Amino acid sequence: MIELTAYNFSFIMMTLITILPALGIAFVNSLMRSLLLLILSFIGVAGLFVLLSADFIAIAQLLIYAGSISILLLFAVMLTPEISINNENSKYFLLASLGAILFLYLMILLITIFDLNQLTGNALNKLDFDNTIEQIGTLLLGKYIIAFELASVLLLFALIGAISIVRSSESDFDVKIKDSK
Amino acid sequence: MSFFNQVFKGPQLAYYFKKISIAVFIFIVIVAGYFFSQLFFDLSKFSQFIFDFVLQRSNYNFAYFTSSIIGALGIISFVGLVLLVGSWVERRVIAKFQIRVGPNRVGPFGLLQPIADAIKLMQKEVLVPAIADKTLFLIPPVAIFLPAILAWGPIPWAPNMSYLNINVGILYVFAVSSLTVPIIFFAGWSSMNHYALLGSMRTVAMMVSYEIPISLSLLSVAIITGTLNFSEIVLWQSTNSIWLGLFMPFSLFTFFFASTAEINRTPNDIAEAESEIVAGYHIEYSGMKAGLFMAVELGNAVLLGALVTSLFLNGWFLFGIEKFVPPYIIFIGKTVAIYLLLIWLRATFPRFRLDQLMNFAWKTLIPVSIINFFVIAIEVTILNQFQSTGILIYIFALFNIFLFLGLIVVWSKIFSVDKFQPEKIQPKFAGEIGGLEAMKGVKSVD
Amino acid sequence: MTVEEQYELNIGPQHPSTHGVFRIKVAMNGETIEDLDMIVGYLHRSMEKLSEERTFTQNIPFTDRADYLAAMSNNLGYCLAIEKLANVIPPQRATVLRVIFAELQRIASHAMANGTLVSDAGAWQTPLLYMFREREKILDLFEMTCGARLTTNYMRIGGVAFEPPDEFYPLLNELLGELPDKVDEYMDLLSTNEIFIARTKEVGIISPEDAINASLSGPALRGSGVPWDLRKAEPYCDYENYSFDVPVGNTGDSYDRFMVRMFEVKESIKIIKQALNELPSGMHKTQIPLALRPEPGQVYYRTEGPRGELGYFVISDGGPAPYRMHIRAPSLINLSLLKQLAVGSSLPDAVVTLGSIDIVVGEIDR
Amino acid sequence: MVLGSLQVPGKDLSELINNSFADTIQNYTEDWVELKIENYLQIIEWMQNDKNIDAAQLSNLTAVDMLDSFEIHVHLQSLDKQKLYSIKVIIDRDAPSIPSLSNLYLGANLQEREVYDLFGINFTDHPDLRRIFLWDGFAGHPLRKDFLQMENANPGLPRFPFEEEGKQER
Repeated sequence: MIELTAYNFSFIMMTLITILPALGIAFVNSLMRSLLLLILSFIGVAGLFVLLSADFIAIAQLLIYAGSISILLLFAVMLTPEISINNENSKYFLLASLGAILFLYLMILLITIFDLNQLTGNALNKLDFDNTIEQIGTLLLGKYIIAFELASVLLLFALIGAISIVRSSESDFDVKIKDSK
Repeated sequence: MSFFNQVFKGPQLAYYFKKISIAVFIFIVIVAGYFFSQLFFDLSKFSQFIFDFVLQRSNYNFAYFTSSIIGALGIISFVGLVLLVGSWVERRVIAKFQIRVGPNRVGPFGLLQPIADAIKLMQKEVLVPAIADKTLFLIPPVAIFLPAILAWGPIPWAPNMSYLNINVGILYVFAVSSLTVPIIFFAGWSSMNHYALLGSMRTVAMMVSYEIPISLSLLSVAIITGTLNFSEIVLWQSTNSIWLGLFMPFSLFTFFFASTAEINRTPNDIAEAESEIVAGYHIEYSGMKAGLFMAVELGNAVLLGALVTSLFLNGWFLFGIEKFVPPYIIFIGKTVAIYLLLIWLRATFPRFRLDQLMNFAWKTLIPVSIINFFVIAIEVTILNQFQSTGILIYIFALFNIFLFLGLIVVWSKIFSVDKFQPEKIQPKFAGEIGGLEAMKGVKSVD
Repeated sequence: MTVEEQYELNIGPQHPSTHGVFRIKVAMNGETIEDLDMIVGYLHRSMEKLSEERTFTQNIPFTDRADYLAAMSNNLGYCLAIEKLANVIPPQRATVLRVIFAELQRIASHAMANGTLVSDAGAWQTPLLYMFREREKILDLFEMTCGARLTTNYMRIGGVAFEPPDEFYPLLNELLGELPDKVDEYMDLLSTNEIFIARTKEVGIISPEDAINASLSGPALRGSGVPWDLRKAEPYCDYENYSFDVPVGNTGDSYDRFMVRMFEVKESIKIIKQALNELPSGMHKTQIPLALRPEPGQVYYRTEGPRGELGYFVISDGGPAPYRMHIRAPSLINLSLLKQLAVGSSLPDAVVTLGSIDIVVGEIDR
Repeated sequence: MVLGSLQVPGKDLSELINNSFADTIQNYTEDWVELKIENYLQIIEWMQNDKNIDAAQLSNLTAVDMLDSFEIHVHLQSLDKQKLYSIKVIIDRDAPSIPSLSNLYLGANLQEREVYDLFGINFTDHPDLRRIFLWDGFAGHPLRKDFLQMENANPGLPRFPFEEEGKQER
């Protein structure tokens, strides 16, 4: 059985903060409420990253997912038609729950097959935050420079694509706030 | 006074007695303050004491846990104190600006007014609009306290006096404060009120826009100091004996201005523009729920002061005075100075329009920030070639100040601000009375 | 509730920038106003009907309550109209006193109008309270003279109600001494303020043609550049004897209306100084019958109130009460262009435009 | 007689109008010129556009209840010429109706709504003829002299459209 050290206790707490809201997202009817739960779940994930002594990634998780992606989703929800904001009794309920069970089975399978400690190395029990940013920086601009640059090029294309999509249908999004001088 | 008059048989003596007693009192305060400051010069020894005290009776984990809880309680109670005193300060100072008296009835100088307000607000009924989503409506006033308090963690009050002395300090504050956006949005959305929705939309638009200049200015701080840790940034400024605010005035300006937009302070308080959308996202909140929103805004203003102090104003250092006065006093003093500046702005300026602020963010702040960032990056590269920064850093500082002024001139030319020069838009005097015909006869004011 | 949908927003009846119980129902798309409907009448007291039941003198207090920020001017307009109707000639001293009080009231009213305009533009009440400082002093003078600050009921048919007390004149001179400096202070604080210019310049532009066609008057008309002032065009109270200028704006935007008011305050100070210099001695009131019964006839008498052309249309049938009294309310008629100005602009601009037109709801609804 | 210093005497104005529109003046005094209702809109449009008269601004528009008829009083003014023209039209009291000036003068819009609200005079071709001060469904028109003698008139009674019929009590 798991030994109840401070570390394990925090881990269990963070897992609960991640998983319970995640379940809530699936079962709550109101889209807005599930969005709130999603943000909570993101915060839990950030906590898990801290326990993995990945402080930079934890902060990035907070910044990007909890702070920014949630805004994106908020706008997506705002743009959905009013009928589907309270999505009660979806007709795909059975199918979706079947898929969820399959996914759960797959995850359990994966966890039992692989030795997790082997994957994560020794960092698990050693909360050591020294030089994480420097290491990430060195790796990003050293070993993984090509992937990093490719990602930035991809983002650039995404940006241009988004702009071109918006411009082509300019008449639909005609915002008439008067341009200042 | 009548007591003095009876004792000394004359108004003159009583007057001098009063003067002398005030002088004696000030002297006592100074002496007591000196001993006090010597005793409490380094607060870290108290936390060390607590840690050791618990460690002797228990294990390391428990001692660590206990001292961190006590530290957290210290931060929370400090924030609470800031909210109470801050609201009093704000109301009194703004009253002085507006030739009023301000709160002066409850307690000495009205000092207990915030407490009285809080008690009154708490007595009020919890009103929820009939069509509002009740759960979502009641969560935001409480949840918005979370980022407001968490962000105080890595603030370096003094050497060895930072609750969260983490390597990613700047990023942490940035990330935590970005959590307010969805919370404000939920507050506005769940109120089911058009004004509230407009307010939260404006908030989101502003925050999304102004996070970019903020991050650019913080990035320039990070590249020159080579760290994201607040204490190290303060120490860097001290070892190179220059305030970062002087070295890169534009970053300071960007950070300050964009932050006022993020925390809804005048002149950028469009999210709760009183004359337009009444109270913005918290229009439907009443009683203590509205009070909590107000308190968080006030706390954020003070937090902005602390951030500017530690990032740009050399934290707890002040020309060697930090050797005699406890450093955290200096830090708090600088913070209060920035807070007073915010109050001054609030008392003086009208409000920008939403589109003006957006234009300013996207057409001015972001491009100029990028230019500024590249200039600073080049300067940092040059500085890194030398062992000690020496005189070069002052030259660069001077250059940056002129760059700042030059950019202002260039951007004002680009947007042709000078067509609104006050002398060009003054009214004229009518030559003769009449209608459209007589309009030709107007003469200038002289 | 999606983003691109047109939705309805009720500005008022209780809203910080409607200056009273005034309601504007706007259809908004995002931040843009697409349609506007003005709903007034929350303060309707049917003054015109009530005045048919009261004698000519008893109607004076109603005029206080029409434009409660410029009671003196409204008193004056009404009394002049009735004097014209009944052929009453006020003594010379009363005429000069009337000019002094009407111009003081204009300063007080313009201070209020400009202060609230700056408040609408978002300044957190500081300029408003600064302008209240001067307004308070003027209201103190009113209180000293007639016992009331807001609803003065000071003018009478055939003169003024009371002689100002002796301490009135030193206080007035002191006020006149410091007022120009204060006006310059506000100019420094506001008219050269970058943000204030950005908020009001080129916002709510009224072309002179539109202004004339829509019956605008007062600073709203002069802000558009039309040099029309009834004190010059149709002088009453011997205004032709005073030398003063009529400030007019350049482009007709909110900023111009603001500045025209500021300059009018300076001109009013000039007028008061001249009036004080030539204040004759003598009676402050002529005797009129208790129940004044003018000859049957009609009069339409206009004065230049702080908000514009304040007309009183009175018909007498020979009885002690007017057969019909109509107040030509500048606040209501200046709103004629509100819809054209607001549609297509954003909410903050509409608020500033409304503030710069300077309405008083008591006068709109009467 | 009573005249403002800008006001054009009725005689002069009637001559001016007679020169262009013969036989349209019903009556005139020093104070006003009374027009026939058929020519009312036409003459005012002419006055607005005529260079000599130049009635660019509508100063005032109001109505008077003369017990057997309604009078509409219109005051037009020329800013450049510095003149004020006073015009009167007498209309039938049973079915009061008069052409609207709103299409000539923007400033007539609200004033005509006010007259419609308080007198019940119908302005034909008015773009937006609704009650302005009182709510829809208010019984009667208060500025009529017989307002208090009307059937079912309960002045001062708070009867808003959304209130149910049976509930209202004094």
